[in-house]
Amino acid sequence: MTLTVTDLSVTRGALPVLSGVSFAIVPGEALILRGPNGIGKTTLLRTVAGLQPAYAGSIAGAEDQIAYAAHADGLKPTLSTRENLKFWAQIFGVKDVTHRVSEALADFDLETLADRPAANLSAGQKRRLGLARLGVTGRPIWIMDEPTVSLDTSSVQRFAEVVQNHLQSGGSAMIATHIDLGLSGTELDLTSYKTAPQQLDDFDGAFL
Amino acid sequence: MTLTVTDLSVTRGALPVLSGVSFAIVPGEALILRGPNGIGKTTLLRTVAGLQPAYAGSIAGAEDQIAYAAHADGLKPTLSTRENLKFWAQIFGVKDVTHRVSEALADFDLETLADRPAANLSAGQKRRLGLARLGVTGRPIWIMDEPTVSLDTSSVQRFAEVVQNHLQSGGSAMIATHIDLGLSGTELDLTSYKTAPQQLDDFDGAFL
Amino acid sequence: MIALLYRDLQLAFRAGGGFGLGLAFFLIVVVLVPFAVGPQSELLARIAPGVLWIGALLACLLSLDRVLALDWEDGSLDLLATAPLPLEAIVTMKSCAHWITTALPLVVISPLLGVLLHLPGGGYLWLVISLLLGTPALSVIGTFGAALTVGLKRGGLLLSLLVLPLYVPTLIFGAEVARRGAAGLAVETPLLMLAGISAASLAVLPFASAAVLRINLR
Amino acid sequence: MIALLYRDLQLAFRAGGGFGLGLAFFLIVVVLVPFAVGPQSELLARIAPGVLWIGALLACLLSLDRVLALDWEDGSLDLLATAPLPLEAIVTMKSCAHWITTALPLVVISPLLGVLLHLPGGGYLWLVISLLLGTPALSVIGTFGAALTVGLKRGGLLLSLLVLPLYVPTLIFGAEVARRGAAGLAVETPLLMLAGISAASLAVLPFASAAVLRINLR
Amino acid sequence: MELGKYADTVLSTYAVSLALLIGLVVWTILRGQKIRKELRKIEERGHIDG
Amino acid sequence: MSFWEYANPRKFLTTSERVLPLVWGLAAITTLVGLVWGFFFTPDDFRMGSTVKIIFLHVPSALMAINAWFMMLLASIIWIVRRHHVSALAAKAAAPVGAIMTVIALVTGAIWGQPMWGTWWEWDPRLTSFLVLFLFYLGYIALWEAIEDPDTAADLTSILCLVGSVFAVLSRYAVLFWNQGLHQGASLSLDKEENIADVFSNPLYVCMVGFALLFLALVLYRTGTEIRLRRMKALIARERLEG
Ligand code: HEM
Ligand SMILES: Nc1ncnc2c1ncn2[C@@H]1O[C@H](COP(=O)(O)OP(=O)(O)OP(=O)(O)O)[C@@H](O)[C@H]1O
Ligand SMILES: Nc1ncnc2c1ncn2[C@@H]1O[C@H](COP(=O)(O)OP(=O)(O)OP(=O)(O)O)[C@@H](O)[C@H]1O
Ligand SMILES: [Mg+2]
Ligand SMILES: [Mg+2]
Repeated sequence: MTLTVTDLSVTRGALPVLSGVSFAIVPGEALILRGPNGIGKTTLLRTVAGLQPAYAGSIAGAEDQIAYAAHADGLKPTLSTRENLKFWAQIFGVKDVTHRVSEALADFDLETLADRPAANLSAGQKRRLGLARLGVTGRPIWIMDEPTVSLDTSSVQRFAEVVQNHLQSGGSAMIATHIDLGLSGTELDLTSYKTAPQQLDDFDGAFL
Repeated sequence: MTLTVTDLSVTRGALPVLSGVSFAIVPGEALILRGPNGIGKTTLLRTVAGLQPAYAGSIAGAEDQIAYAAHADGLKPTLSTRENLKFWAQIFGVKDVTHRVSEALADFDLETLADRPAANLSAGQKRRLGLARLGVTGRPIWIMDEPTVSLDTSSVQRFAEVVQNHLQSGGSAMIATHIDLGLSGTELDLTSYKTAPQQLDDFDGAFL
Repeated sequence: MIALLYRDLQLAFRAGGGFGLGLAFFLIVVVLVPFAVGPQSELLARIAPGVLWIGALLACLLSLDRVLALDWEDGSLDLLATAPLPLEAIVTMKSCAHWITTALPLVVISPLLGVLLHLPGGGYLWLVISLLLGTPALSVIGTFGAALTVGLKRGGLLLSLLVLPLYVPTLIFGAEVARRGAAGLAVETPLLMLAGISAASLAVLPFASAAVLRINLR
Repeated sequence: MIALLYRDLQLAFRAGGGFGLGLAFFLIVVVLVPFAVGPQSELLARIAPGVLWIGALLACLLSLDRVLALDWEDGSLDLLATAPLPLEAIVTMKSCAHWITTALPLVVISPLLGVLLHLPGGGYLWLVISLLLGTPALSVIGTFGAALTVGLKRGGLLLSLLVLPLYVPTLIFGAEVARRGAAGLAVETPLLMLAGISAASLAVLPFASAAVLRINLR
Repeated sequence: MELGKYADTVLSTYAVSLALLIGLVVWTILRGQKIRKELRKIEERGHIDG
Repeated sequence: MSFWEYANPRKFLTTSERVLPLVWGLAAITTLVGLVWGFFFTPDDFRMGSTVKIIFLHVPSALMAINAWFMMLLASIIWIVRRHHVSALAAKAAAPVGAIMTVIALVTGAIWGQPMWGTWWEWDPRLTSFLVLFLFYLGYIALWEAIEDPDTAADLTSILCLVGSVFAVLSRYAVLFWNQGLHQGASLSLDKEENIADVFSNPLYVCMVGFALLFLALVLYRTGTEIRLRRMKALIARERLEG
């Protein structure tokens, strides 16, 4: 399923942040978002994931296809690693919950930590668990916001392999990151889409 | 006033983290702490600042001499930049509050933002305000925990200048950082002070 | 959906989950009342149904800030919103979990506390029935309030201010049932009204809560 | 020290500072009571002093989680602890600010709410006096509880559990003064006890709170 | 003008109500002026630095 | 030109600026005339004595208290359906006015109750409903205050207004069921004494119109203020975005 974004404008706090963004992600491909702090990467990802409405433009092929991994991992500290994953697998209604969970645990080298409460994981381990969550959703399009924060080098490599496997099996991915992941994928620099400041006296319905 | 630390051991969550740390900081000098994530820099700084008791060893010359800048800046979002600084100046009981505050604002190029509520500052601006706070305390020893997080290059330079001035006027500083600040100062790598894991069967009062 | 309910229950029963805190609060409020109004048993008996209802209501109220805010803070709510479940189902499950972990124990323990307040003999049955019928409305309305204040820091007191006026009809009819029951009067009319309010709240408010949550998420 | 008090007041009065929410909560609780126990004015008059005391106590209680937790979260507490002020002075100022922003308005408005509950004529004076004498104890005890739970997420309900039992003596003597005042009886003994509790709490608890805070900071 | 034994009652209602109404109007206008001024300041600032 | 064009903030500001002096003037004159007429030039009622003069404050403020909520409800619905910022801000502007009107009705009623019923307060359904209405106003205002983002605040408060309205009506029925009242209904109403009804009702009508005009003036003016505040916030946010 191809994700097609046409002429998208996104807003943050009612202010347009990016405008005229267009791209398409076909299965097997990854799109890597680049741009300085505050340019609007997170905002764009949230819009594509359907968490906030687009200000203008259209998003096609996203409905029920997307697994989103945000800055926060959505883990419950008192549940164990396995229980956390199992919960998300059930929520996304995949069929072979146990199998998928153990696969995801293996993917991110979490087996030895499977029965530890998430509260006792280090920051990097938590992040790995948050990424493992993507695998148990069964969704083809992975949207990730700075996935490698607080990961050490070997974990970053492992992560890149998992994404590569996902792409090879027909999935796709959209990743905002500041570092080089060693992934083959199209890069999209958002700097040029920054919304130009409008005239100050353009005092219309939206106040700007 | 010289800050002298002798054979200090620090603990975090009842576990010893660093042990046998000794150093002295004479006026006009800066000590720069180095070491990987989780080695115990924050813990050491908090101990020296008197926020937690030392497990062993002694700290001399710290009493009422220290201004501490932590990861969090202690700013009130509804107070303006100037009001925030003024509050801290008053708390530390300096005499010429207004003068010091305007000096600190100038030091970190915050004059244009002086009347904006802190809530409306960007992350980097907030950080600058947090550092400006050190100047209004009138304390000679500045202890800073990763002061340059979220600062851009020009602000980092400005910060280094301010610290340099502080040193020249007889102050001293202790800084934990991962980057090169361009400051002349002694470096101290904490890696070698890491507490060796103790025997598990050493089952004493502290359970470790 | 069941998974969500199950997880919420599991979390509530684990350490730090807050199960039992509402119960303890209920107990303490009920114990404080005789200290405040004096120990005459005849007076206590008269106000017992009302006090029990208010205590239950406050205990429900004060546990509301855990319903959605924790999931908001750790990012679960964002992820749940992208899950295949409709947000309406999610908030309904959340209300359900709140009812099971907070309101149901209150209902169960209320006769015991009735004894402390010298509730007259006939009142116990109707007290339990009225709480059983009324607390679902409290949970659903409360979830709506929790959705409104989910993004706010320390929004507890504001939550109270928003939710308590909405609790008024439920409280009036619920306490009326309990009071009439204790006095041996007919309870049909208020009982019907109470059931009606609960049913209507259950049917309508999840949509409002989901809408509110969607607004807060964006 | 004055600067700290001044800042806390300033924060409370700015938008989002929560000033007035405690007041609103007090008002709502007092309004809910007649809904729960019925509108007979003679009954309401009898329980009025007790209800007003419990309402004021709960309003105090629910605003406690702002006393220290906000300063903890944004790091101010760490910085205050390294300031030249002793921690004892800091917690005292915090209690003071809580009393001024939360308890004092409650005291001022209580006669008005007394009207709603048909408090007998002679009761107003003693109600206000008892609250004026008792609320400082509530603030100081509450600050102690806030210091205990400062590092916990959503610790509101736990805070209530810790603090409410500590409130019992204050409540007993305070409500007794108000009740006797309303009934036209002698109030000296409970009044003295109330004053004693307040004075003792003010003298001792700041040290305990500071100690607890020191432990929580490290 | 004779209010009889209810003079206190009537006068106090008028006093309270008028005080509230006038307070409301004054507050409204003061706040309006203040915000008008602040907005003007910000708009000018905007024009200066583009 | 369509009515909705006034929903453009700039258009609203210029138009309201033009009509506001007129509305303020009319409101002041009508209210003053009504109150002076009512206070100085009406006879005492045969059973209420001079306290009948309270009616000229009590009834108009009670009316406006309810109407203000209706207006907020309407404005909220318009905001939800058509998303005109001005209507959301008008609802925000009206809330404190409505709350103050409620307070006036409550206070005048309470003071009136002392000589008439021998008590300051009675848990009569009408009075109780008013108290509950006041609580709804408080909650609504507090929610506006608490939320940073203006559009989010507008959305949330309008949903609260919708849900709150339903529960306010429910509360009214619940309260009626809970306690039968003392308050003057039509039975004790002044209209029964037809010969003196006009003496009281004419100035009363003038007062009602005066209060309505005053409400209009206040809401128009305050909506303007809210629009400026909203623009100010937007400008500050944009500065932050650029700088
Ligand atoms: C706090 C107490 C009171 C409140 C909240 C209150 C509220 C109201 C309300 C909402 C109305 C309705 C206006 C309408 O339906 O057109 C009204 C009308 C009226 N009230 Fe009150 N009231 C209070 C106390 C009193 C008292 C103590 C008296 C006098 C004994 C009184 C006398 C009247 C009269 C004469 C009317 C006009 C009734 C009519 O002609 O329909 N009210 N009041
Ligand atoms: N609550 C808010 N209200 C208004 N504007 C905001 C808010 N939060 C963020 N912004 C602004 O919106 C813009 C886009 O933010 P966004 O988080 O999308 O950036 P980003 O590209 O993800 O940055 P980063 O690389 O730091 O994650 C920023 O300029 C930011 O200042
Ligand atoms: N609440 C806690 N309980 C127990 N151990 C903790 C707790 N918080 C941190 N630690 C552990 O204490 C050690 C020292 O932490 P500290 O914050 O001092 O490191 P640091 O050198 O400042 O790291 P960074 O560079 O990431 O700031 C770490 O190994 C960490 O895992
Ligand atoms: Mg981002
Ligand atoms: Mg650190």
